[in-house]
Amino acid sequence: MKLNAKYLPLVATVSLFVAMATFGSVSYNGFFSAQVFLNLLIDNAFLVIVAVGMTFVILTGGIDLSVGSVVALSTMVLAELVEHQHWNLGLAIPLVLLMGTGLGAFMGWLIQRFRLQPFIVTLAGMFLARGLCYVISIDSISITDETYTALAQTRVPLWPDAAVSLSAILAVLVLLAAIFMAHATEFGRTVYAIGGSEQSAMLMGLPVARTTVLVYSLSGFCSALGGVVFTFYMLSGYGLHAIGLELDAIAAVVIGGTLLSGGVGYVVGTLFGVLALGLIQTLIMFDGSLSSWWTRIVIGALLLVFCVLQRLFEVRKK
Amino acid sequence: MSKTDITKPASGRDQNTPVLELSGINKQFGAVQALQNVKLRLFAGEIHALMGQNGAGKSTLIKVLTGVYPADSGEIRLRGQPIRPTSTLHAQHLGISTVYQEVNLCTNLSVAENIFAGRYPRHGALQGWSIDWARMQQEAKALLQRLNLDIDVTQPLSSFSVAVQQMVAIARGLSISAQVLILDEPTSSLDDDEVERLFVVLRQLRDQGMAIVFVTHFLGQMYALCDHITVLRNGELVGEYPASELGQGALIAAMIGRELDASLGATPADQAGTAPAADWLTTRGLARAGSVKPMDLSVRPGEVVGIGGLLGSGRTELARLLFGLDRSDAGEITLSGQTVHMDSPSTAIKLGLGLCPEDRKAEGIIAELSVRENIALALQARQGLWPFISRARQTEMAQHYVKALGIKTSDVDTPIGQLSGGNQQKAVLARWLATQPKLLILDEPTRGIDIAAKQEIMNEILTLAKQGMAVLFISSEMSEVVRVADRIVVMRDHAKVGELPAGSSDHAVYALIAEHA
Amino acid sequence: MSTSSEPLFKRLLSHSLFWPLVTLALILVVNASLNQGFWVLQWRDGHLYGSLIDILNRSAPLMLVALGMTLVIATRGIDISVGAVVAISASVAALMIGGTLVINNGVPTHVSRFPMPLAIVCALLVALFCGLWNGLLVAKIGLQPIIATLILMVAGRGIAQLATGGQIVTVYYAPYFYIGNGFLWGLPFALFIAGGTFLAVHLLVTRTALGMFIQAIGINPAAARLAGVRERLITVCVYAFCGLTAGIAGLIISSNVKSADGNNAGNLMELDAILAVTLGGTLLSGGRFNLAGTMVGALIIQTLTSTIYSIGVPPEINLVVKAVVVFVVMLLQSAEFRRTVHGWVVRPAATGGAV
Amino acid sequence: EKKIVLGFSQIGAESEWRTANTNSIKETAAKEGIDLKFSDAQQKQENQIKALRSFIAQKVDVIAFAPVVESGWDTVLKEIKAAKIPVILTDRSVDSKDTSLYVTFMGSDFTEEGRKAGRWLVEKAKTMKGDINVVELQGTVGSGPAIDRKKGFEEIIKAEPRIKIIRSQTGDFTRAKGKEVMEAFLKAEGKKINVLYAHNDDMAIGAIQAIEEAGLKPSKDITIISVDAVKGAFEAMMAGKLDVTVECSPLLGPQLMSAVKDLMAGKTLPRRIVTVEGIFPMEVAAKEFPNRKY
Ligand SMILES: Nc1ncnc2c1ncn2[C@@H]1O[C@H](COP(=O)(O)OP(=O)(O)OP(=O)(O)O)[C@@H](O)[C@H]1O
Ligand SMILES: Nc1ncnc2c1ncn2[C@@H]1O[C@H](COP(=O)(O)OP(=O)(O)OP(=O)(O)O)[C@@H](O)[C@H]1O
Ligand SMILES: [Mg+2]
Ligand SMILES: [Mg+2]
Repeated sequence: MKLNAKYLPLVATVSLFVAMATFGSVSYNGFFSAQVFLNLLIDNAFLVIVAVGMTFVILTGGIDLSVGSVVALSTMVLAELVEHQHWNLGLAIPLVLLMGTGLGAFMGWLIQRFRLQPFIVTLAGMFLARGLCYVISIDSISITDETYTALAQTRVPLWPDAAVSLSAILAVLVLLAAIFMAHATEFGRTVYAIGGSEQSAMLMGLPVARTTVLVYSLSGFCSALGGVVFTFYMLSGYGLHAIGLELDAIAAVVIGGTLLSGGVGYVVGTLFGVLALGLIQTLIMFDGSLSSWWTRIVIGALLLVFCVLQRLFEVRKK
Repeated sequence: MSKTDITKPASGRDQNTPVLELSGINKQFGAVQALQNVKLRLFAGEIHALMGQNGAGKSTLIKVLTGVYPADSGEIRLRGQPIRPTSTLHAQHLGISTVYQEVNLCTNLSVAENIFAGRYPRHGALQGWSIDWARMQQEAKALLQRLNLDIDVTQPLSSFSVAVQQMVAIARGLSISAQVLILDEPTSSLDDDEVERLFVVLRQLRDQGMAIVFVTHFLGQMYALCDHITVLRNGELVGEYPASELGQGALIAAMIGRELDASLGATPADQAGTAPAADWLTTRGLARAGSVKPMDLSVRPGEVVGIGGLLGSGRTELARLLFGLDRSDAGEITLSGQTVHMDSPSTAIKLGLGLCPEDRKAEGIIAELSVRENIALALQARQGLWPFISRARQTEMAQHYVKALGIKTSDVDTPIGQLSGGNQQKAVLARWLATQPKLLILDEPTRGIDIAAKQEIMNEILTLAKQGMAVLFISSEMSEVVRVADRIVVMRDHAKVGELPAGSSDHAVYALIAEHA
Repeated sequence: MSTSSEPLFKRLLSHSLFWPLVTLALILVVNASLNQGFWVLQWRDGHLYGSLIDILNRSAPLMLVALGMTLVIATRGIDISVGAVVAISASVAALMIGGTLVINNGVPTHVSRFPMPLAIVCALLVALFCGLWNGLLVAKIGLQPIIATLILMVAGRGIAQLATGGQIVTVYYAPYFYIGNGFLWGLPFALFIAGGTFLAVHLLVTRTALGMFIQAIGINPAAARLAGVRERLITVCVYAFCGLTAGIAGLIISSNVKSADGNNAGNLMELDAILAVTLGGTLLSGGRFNLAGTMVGALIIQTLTSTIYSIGVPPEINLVVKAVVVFVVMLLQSAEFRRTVHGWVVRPAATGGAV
Repeated sequence: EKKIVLGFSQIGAESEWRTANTNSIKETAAKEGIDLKFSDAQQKQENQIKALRSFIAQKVDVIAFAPVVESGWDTVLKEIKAAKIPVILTDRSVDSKDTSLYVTFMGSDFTEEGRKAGRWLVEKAKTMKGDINVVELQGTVGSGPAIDRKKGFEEIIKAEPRIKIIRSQTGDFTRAKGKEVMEAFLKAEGKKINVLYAHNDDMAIGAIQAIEEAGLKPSKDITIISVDAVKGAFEAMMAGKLDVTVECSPLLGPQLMSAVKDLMAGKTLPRRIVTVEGIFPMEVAAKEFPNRKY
């Protein structure tokens, strides 16, 4: 089969995903049901959204460690506003999104203007956002607002005994928008160019500075949106929410076939990266016999198998 | 030769105001005074050559002019209006399109994108938000065909040789509709056909009234194309001359400040006397799918073997194969009889090979390391971690080559990335000379090097050859190949199509290539 | 405004350690000003005693890990598994030395399981192997460093817990405590380990070509390989070494608390280590690296931590404080930022002129 | 007849206490012949929710779980209810308004543990003169036990004005942090410290080392109170270095399994099943030590 070399990692990810799914379906009963696979999307909606933002950052050759904390902060602020200040959603949610975007923009500006290293700037951002959560409240705030809970529990039936949450749908929409942005807009292509070589991009007369700031803003926005989705998922705000989410997001992006060195990769891949991670967990849960430590070891092992196979797949095809 | 005084109008050209006028430009990098009170005048409908030795300040002037570096002082006028470009983007908006010296493109993007990045054709749909890929690729194809380059524009740029990348960069420069077009050594690794094609296009543009700045070290090309010449030396303006009134000798004198004796230190003829030694390296049916067809080749100590071919004929691939950068999947390499297994460059180096790569930016220089370290690297790598070549020894070595090859640098501890293109090339060459290999493979060794330096380098190489070093010489400049080679292996479509003896003309080479069409 | 002292001053400013040291000084001053007795050093039963000593002692493990990390980062890599490796080596050592508290008719007595040297060697070998594993995944299989090491980061703690059965293994074998609690010539012994390692690495990269090769690999792998540098071999070794340093850190930490906690030992250490490396002035993009800077970076972080504890910052704003400090430090060290500030200060004074 | 299938979602394995909790549940399940589907959430609520959903998909008979945090369970609990699967909460409750979402809650009351510690100190205070300066080693910021044990403790000591908390910092429930923080406290406050209240034994054990290295005598110079009553604490008490530890029993296995059996047998369970927990001062340590299981 003649397929363009640049699609290889993507193809690898997808086919491996299918392989794992088949394995699960044959080995565990109740695994092969539409709902189980839709749950992958429902349970990981927020991760999809966050990882999409992360994808753009990584495509520029940068990294954003703050996403997890920004998600937590968003849930916290949202819960505080809705639950204690009794704001209505129409106001609270845009504010939260604005906050996330602002934080991202700020970090992007620092990185771009003062030539600081993304890793460190966003690490500081991570501390900051997490810290602000506790400043609001160290305890968790659960959300009881009717409209909120109603929305959270709405299920859109696709076919008999298989339904998706609004969040899942939102995630898919975000994904589609991102795909369009990445592959068909000037902004998206500039992102790829910067990832290829920032200096060249500059000498080609591309708006490098603006794009860099925009990319981190976008990631901030996605994190905030992810946070909103997270509150719909958890119906609570909590400073300890989404700990280590940044690693999941990065892993998803990389498994999706994007290079951390930047410039190479696809947004769709990220979706499958997320689903693959979700699938690994689902497999372990269905197995249900693993002790806590074996759970960790097996996650690691599956991750290893996945990445190594993916790698061999590429090498073979090349 | 009459030097026109820039201050008072002389020839008819000077009545109308210049499109672009630079005056009193100064630029300093730390201790280095890269530009000192430089003037440049550019008129519509002329091709203006910017000449000077390596490190004279040509690229810097261009970068200042396009806002990459801010000038320390001086003024730039566009059609009489003072401007202060702050970035390439800004310069483009002002109507100045530039092709910088090193290939500055994104190799991860497709060829078409590299040409249209920042100026994508749009769909009518979605308020012109979305890019019209189909149209972009058509236009890219058309544009490249104008330079008779027929490649798949959807492929990432990384899958093509520097030469092709350079053509793409040029195509991009041409496609930006501008009143001023600047080309910094665009032809350094193109072969004669490509160059001729390019010139045709440039002449068309000139006749349409575009003002073009052209930098090259090939005097022939300069005379064939340019109307006026501005000469720089050590960052200072020597003068501006009509091309017609400045003979080659005079030009060289103006550039290097002295006469140059055009004789090679040693010529193939000299070696004719020496008894033919036994082959050192021989390949039998050496091949790699998609890059080199089965190849028989043999090189004797002290022999300079030239490799003739056109763009994409597989010369670089052959070099990579011999050096163990790519694994061969058929045939064998023997060194003085013993079959060897070239699995990596370090093996090759230990066995006494050296390869001065074609793409100095990607595979040659280690930008943030000093000139000293860059020169010592290969030798040290051959020795392994230990014994460590002491800093003193490194400096001594570096200084030797700085002198021998005339590398222009404030001192041997400057990061090599801060050297001018040509000087970087010399340093990379020095790295390999320092290892004193038995066989030195040179892929476009004189890329971007000025005539004076070329002499020095050729002499250096031929002297080493005299002392028994074998050389595999690859260059797009066929005349250069035929001049130094004892034997010319001619390649086409990644296969060997024949050999020619010393002293055969470059026409003979082209004829042989044409034969196997 | 050219004074005679300027050249020396300029050289000082441009020295790679200048800003890291300034940062460290600032934090120390803040700490000292907020709690008197910070500088106090007493001589107490055979060794120095005081906050400063604590800081030095506590920063030793971080220094070690950060040293390994520096080399990894210099080759354009990153190793986020160090925390897990710390846990593994700690567990192995604790398990092998173990020692259990047996009570025969009310008299508690301690016994060690394997001879201590053996235990230590094994722990370090395991750590070394972990590093080797990372190195092979990166250099031979060609996985991206962050994902390659993520695997061990996830699985590693599992392995550590598997070994300890999820229990905190307490060590009852006094000689072992010396590594993390003992004093030599009045100073913490751990500090000597860190210092020794630093010295060894420093010599290795300056007295052999290793430093040059590592930088070459980090700046331009393709060119380095073409110049004959065995870049894969070196990469593997560098990761292996990083594993080793993490292993040593694991020993110090477990010895310090006289127990090994498979789940918490070295938790989030990777972040602190990377932070230390960058605060020390090494770029994460690889290439030029600064070992001494890394040591200072580790000191900065530890000083900050104990400052937070000792000046009584309420726990819920620990992170905010840490974040603010990191932001400030970053900006301090950014030449670009300093230039800008200088611009703001000078502009009012400056009159027209193309600058 | 087929085995009862119990889906249990554990928080993680963040401490010895947790491990003991897990072991107790696994062992009794095996003993009682109940088919246990165990899932470790690695301290993440989202993982627990995923686990619960997978239990629904696997159509288990009973679901039990130890919530990472009290809030945010309504959605998934409603789904479980819809699937007609009874839910049992262990060692921490949830704050759902709709109490029909779970059958019963068994486990310790962290706030009560805090109170017990407080009461012990207030008693002890009678024997001490002058101001009583307490330093507190909190658990992980924001975690349930940390918040409640602090709350309960403060609630009681309010009664005794001489008792003041002069320092409070998090030690993340770990020995290493506990020791590090205590070191800093000792340097900053020196001899002023009379009492240490640690939210768990591990931090206390770490702190004890710090105190000794500072040349002070734990429990002589500084009275030490902690929570959990793990083996390590008893060893410390026998060595006369820890004054008292409040029990927080992880051994929920037997209770849980009998509850599950009763459920399947159609019996109705009490809304709240309290676990009997003691408080062990130094004096009883030696006697108690042999029959500690964790
Ligand atoms: N970024 C830089 N930092 C420091 N010095 C520089 C920098 N760029 C150029 N220089 C110095 O300025 C001088 C002029 O360099 P420039 O690249 O303009 O020469 P050039 O005329 O383009 O030479 P070539 O023909 O080799 O391209 C050289 O001595 C070079 O060392
Ligand atoms: N003119 C061309 N037309 C199409 N493809 C080309 C052309 N030149 C190079 N390529 C592509 O770039 C690859 C690398 O070219 P290669 O290195 O073999 O060229 P070369 O023989 O080294 O020529 P030169 O060294 O003069 O650039 C070729 O395999 C081919 O796919
Ligand atoms: Mg130049
Ligand atoms: Mg070539």
